[in-house]
Amino acid sequence: MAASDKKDEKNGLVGRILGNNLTWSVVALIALIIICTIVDHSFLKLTWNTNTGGLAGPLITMLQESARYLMIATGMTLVISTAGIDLSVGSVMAVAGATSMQLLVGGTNVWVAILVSLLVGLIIGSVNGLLVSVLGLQPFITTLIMMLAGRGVAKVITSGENTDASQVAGGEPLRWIANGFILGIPANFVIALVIVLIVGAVARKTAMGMMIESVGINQEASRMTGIKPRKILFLVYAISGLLAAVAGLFATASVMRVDVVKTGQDLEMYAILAVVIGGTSLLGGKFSLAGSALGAVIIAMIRKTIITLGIDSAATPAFFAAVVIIICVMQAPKIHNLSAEMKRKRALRASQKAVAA
Amino acid sequence: MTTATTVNAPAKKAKGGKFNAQMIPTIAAVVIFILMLIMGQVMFGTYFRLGFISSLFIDHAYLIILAVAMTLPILTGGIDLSVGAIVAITAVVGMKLLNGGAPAPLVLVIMLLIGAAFGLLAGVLIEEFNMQPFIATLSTMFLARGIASIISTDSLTMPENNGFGWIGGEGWKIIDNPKISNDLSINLGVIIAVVVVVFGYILLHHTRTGRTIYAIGGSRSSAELMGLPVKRTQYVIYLTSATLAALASIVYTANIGSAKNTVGVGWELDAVASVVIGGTIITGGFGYVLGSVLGALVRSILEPLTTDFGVPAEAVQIVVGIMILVFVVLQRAVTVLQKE
Amino acid sequence: ACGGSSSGSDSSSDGQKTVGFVAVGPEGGFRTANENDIKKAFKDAGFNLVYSPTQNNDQQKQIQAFNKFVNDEVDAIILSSTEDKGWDDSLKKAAEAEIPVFTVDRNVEVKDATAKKAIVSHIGPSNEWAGEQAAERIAKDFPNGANGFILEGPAGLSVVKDRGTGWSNKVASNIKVLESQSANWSTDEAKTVTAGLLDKYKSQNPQFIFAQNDEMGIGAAQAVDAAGLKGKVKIVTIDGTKAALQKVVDGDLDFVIEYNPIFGKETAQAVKDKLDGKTPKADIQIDSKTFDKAAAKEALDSGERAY
Amino acid sequence: MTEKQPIVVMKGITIEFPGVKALDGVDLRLFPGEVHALMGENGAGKSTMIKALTGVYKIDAGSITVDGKPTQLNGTLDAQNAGIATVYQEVNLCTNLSIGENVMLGHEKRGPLGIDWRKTHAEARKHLAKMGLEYLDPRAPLSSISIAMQQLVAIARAMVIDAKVLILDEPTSSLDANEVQDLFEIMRKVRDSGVAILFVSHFLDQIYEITDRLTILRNGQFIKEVMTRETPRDELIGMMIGKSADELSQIGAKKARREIKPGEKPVVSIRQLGRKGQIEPTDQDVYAGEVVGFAGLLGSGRTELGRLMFGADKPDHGEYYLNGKKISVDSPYTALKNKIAYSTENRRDEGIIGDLTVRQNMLIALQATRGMFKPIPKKEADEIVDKYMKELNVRPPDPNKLIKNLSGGNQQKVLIARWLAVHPELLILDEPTRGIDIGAKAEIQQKVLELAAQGMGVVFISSELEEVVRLSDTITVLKDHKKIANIVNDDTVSQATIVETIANSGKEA
Ligand SMILES: Nc1ncnc2c1ncn2[C@@H]1O[C@H](COP(=O)(O)OP(=O)(O)OP(=O)(O)O)[C@@H](O)[C@H]1O
Ligand SMILES: Nc1ncnc2c1ncn2[C@@H]1O[C@H](COP(=O)(O)OP(=O)(O)OP(=O)(O)O)[C@@H](O)[C@H]1O
Ligand SMILES: [Mg+2]
Ligand SMILES: [Mg+2]
Repeated sequence: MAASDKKDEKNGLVGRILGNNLTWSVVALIALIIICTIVDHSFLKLTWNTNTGGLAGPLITMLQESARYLMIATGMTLVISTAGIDLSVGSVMAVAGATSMQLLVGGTNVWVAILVSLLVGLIIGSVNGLLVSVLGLQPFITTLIMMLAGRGVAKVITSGENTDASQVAGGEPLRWIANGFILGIPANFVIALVIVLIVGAVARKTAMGMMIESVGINQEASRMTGIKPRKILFLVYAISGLLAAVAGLFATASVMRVDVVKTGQDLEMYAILAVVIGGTSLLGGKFSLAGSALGAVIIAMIRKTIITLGIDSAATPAFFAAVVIIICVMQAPKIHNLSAEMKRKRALRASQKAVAA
Repeated sequence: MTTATTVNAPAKKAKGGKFNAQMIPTIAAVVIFILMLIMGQVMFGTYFRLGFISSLFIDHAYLIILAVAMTLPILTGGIDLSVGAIVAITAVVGMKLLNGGAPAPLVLVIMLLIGAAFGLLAGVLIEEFNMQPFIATLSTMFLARGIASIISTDSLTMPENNGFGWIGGEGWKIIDNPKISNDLSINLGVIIAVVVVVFGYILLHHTRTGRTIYAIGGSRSSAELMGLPVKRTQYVIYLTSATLAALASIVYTANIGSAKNTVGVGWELDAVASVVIGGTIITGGFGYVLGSVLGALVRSILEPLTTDFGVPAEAVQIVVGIMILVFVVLQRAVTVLQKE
Repeated sequence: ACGGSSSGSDSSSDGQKTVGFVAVGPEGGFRTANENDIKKAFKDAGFNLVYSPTQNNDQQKQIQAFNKFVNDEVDAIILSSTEDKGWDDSLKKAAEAEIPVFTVDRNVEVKDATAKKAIVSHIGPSNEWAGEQAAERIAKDFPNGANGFILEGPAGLSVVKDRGTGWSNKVASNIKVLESQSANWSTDEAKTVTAGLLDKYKSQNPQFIFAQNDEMGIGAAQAVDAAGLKGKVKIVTIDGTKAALQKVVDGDLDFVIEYNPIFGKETAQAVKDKLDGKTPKADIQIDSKTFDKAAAKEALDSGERAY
Repeated sequence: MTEKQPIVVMKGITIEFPGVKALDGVDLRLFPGEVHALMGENGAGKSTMIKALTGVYKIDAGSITVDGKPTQLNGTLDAQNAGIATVYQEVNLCTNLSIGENVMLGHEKRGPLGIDWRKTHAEARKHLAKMGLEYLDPRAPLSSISIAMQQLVAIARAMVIDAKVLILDEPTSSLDANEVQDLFEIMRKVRDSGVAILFVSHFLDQIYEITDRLTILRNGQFIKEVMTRETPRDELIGMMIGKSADELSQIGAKKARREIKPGEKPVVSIRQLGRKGQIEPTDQDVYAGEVVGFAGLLGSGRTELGRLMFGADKPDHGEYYLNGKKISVDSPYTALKNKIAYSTENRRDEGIIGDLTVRQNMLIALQATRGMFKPIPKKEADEIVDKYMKELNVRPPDPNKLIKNLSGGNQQKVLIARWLAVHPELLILDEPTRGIDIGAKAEIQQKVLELAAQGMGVVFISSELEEVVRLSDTITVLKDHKKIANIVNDDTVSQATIVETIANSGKEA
């Protein structure tokens, strides 16, 4: 309803902060950390692990895990901004992971393996992009097909095996990417953050971001301004594929092993959740990469909380759902406008009384 | 030969100006379904067997129901991702109750009510808290599956003489040949599916609620400004889809006689694929229930075909994916050509 | 005996015998090895094996495939079921069509008497046995008791239950499981979960991890290594893939219990026997081995391991 | 004489949006059997007032009384149930449904088996016939007819409920003179049956022709309620814009004729450009500094020709020359690259990019021509935005507002700014003054003349023959998707000439 657009500005700063989607994400993140700390008093403790040459502790492993979510959530943000969706990211992770592991086992140089995997991700993303932009297929169904087929491609690459490259001698750099540390901070998190910053800078310092949003808001009007929507659509799916490949490397290099069924499974849903928690609408339009990044960290944090609280594995989906529902409900305009709405009602009643009198 | 004539027919009609272009994808689905059957028959000789046809329907009665259920939200540009998980939770609860000695009619009602409860929750999240259907039903999907696993992770079977299994089971043999592969049989599950299809058709084409669903799919804000009961309709949609999912659960569990928390993983995607193959546009506004039924049948026949063609195991998913893609591209091509 | 001549002549009357294989699908590790072996064995034995995998462990697609094989009037059906229940109706049809059914890997529970008749034999190793072996190994490693974790597969699969039941049957009273978590059969998730558990239970000095499959064990080993606890936390896994055996040799894993996937030959033989009119054994148990460091090294060096 | 009782009384209505008080204590009374006009400039708050009465917006203060009962309107359904039927400013129908269904949605005729489609369509036909649309097939998809016709369908829809109050927000902005007359005929009938009609239009002639009573708004404030026949035009204009009418001297400015010298090359010249089913192969020249008007009836193909010249639709026939050089224009991008711009008549669907700001909407075309990776420097952008905000008098003067929150007229100005920012050599304006208040209309007309004077070629498409005749150097007349005449607009040419041309060629054909 149009009335829900009517946010109240009288509340000033407090109102604006409460009205901001990011605020509730931050609150949720802090709340989860507090809960974990109550259960596990050493949750916030960081120690120096001489074994790995980096910081160690629950927060660090959480950041390590969040790297892959950061990657797919970033790509997903751009895609969703164009009013599309990319359900294939999880499968692309598996394909990219399978490629790198298979190449390593086959004796390929590790850097070549990395490059080829990224290229494979880019290619799958581009195929998505072509189908959506040139053939005009619906993104949901196109990437759903790619999600099915991608898994199959991963299986074909490894002949259905879970290829293990942990014994391969030259794999060190890849292993480091996922498990190493930069100045004590997990390398994959740093890399992911840098990539997010680069994507953010490119999107916002050039006109790319505006054009993506424009296509997402009104594709025909965008075309009439001289934007080439096809090019934009192609671009976002290609980027999403590439970033999913990076995520796939993070996920497989962490254990130097690809699992054709499990690698990246269900992660498209997590990525979409991260984006939505971050305040980007699934209907397309305005996007917030910072919000999505925060969303990605929250997803990692929810999973960490599940482990820390020792929630029965049977109950984890329900817990996950509960947290997501709470966050999304708190972000609802209805909740933001609660106080303003009550004030309005009171004023209205008063004025009606005045009329009656 | 067959192809040429069947495909040409609608095109000719279109020139007359009477033919509705929106129906083309659905008609394409009919044609392709028939072609696939013919191809299967010619190459492998088993696709026209009555037994094959019977089990196509009996084994997929649940999918037909889910496809009808999924058609409603998709017509509005929404989606219901929770249908698979609702099948799981209602099945688990149903089996638990049956084993606890509850009478079958009561169990049926409770299962439907649980489905409805999840639909209501989705409706509240969507309408009251502005959550997008995708996210709202993704949440209820996690929730339903989670609760199902909390209740039980065992494989539960029906007790003997439960008054429930007759819904599925072998049903009736309409044509009883000496060989089972030539028997034409039907069970209550299939009849329920047919009733659901008729219900869906009447709802969408002969009630104001149904027309409001299409209007929302065309433009929600216009529908609101036209004074249509958009909010109420949205509730109806998600309540119906979730309740139908519970009904699908009844049909499925009655058919196999057991249930489990892992049942129905990925079925929402099969349902979406069916709906799309049947010509409904995922962004809403256009589509038909009957198309979705055909979509479900086409979707169901993909696996037997890959099996008979001996597609290597690793590539099965690729082939299924490509077949759906071919479908979608074909429909798109037909639609574009039609516009020209 | 009265079936008379060799199987070869029997099937040559109308060409090859067709066998339908209701399978799970190539999902890595055990599954791929198992199904490839069965396919190969039947090919070698001169059968025409029609293979039908499912997706997401979905029983429904298996039922569909099964019913299709019945309608196709295949000569026999091999059923590698994802679930142990819910097969009564399909088996009844098979019985009516007089198609013999052989269950492999997982046994199925059948109530209906006609349906029961359809099943000729079950061929496969035992999950409970494997769980028992894990419990016994931990008891042997820590006679004075120890704390540790269990990494489970996805909640609800019957393998997960059976392996868990086996463990519970034989676990010593002084062995304390601090927490059981699911890592969904996944290496990568197991690493994350284990890292979390090690953080959380640091004070209680965890000493063992029972991972219900090799994939998860390998992930757990990496988390243990990262935490600097290699060797201090003993990891026991089930399956016996080459990668896991290598890890045993390297000292990352303590003990691997085989869940032997290689029983294609036995299966093919049973089918052949049945079609030749003989009566195969109802329960053909496949022997599995266990591997400590020495045994693992020997097995790897022999170069005979197929998977 | 007994004073009539008003059927609707709105008192002290206040509605606030972030940063704007769109309405501030506005009163409105509607009387049965009267046509009442809401008057005010673009952005004065007319549409907002209407949306308050129809339950689209919740009011922040004030009261609404319908039929003597205080009424809370929490949605359009409430308004409908209270007997209020509305046609909104932007066409709000569902293009995926048939024409008949759009008319009858929510009021379908029902039989024992649910909706009875035969009866429903018959009923739809009846209501369409009232609007003079009896030739439309109610089963044809709505998307097959033009926006103007959709507007008429929307009005037909409003007649379906037995309304006590009928609200028409700028229904005439896309209609031609005949259709306006037909509409007025219906309005009179409805009025005489005792319905209160609320009417909004920027055409003063129409206001004086049809309305009985006026409520004047300015900047969201209530100015005055007056009887139409007691209020002279200049007084009304004065109340609306807060200035005396003399200050609007530029209204009626006429173009100084631009003589084409022999041998002069046109900026743009198309030869046999056409597209099957949309417009037959057409020749057209536009010279620098020339204003070419496209005249024709609704659906004559003016928009199609404009779109073709912009590459919005791909031509399948003919050639395109820019300054004598052959070019190929097959997409808006290539058109803009060649300095050809087109401002659409379909502002909502093809014009504004709603969730972007005014500033972004102004700059986006320029940005698109420069390419994604060459952002417009901030300083340059600021200058452009500043310049056009002032020059076109966009209100509110805040470039960081979302464009969807601007009133229709102001959105139009922003769109014109968007095209001016690319400095086109040829600017095609499709109905640029549609739905624009008299002040702004004069400003835009003035702007067109200025641009031409600076040497820009302009194609001016409008349904108002008056302004076409006043502004153009040559007039291209279209009929049935075909160019039928090219009239040099000298002193002998008047609106009547054009009308005659259209009528005559009909006879020949
Ligand atoms: N949803 C909204 N959010 C914020 N501001 C709005 C919104 N809708 C309207 N406004 C503002 O309220 C004011 C009144 O707008 P309104 O549409 O009522 O004008 P109008 O009188 O109908 O103008 P026009 O003649 O151009 O249609 C304008 O300043 C507009 O910018
Ligand atoms: N009377 C009519 N009957 C059927 N279709 C019509 C009619 N009038 C218009 N149309 C449709 O609208 C299209 C004409 O577009 P449009 O009306 O935009 O032309 P125009 O000359 O620019 O008129 P205007 O801009 O005033 O609407 C035609 O292609 C046709 O499909
Ligand atoms: Mg207005
Ligand atoms: Mg036009």
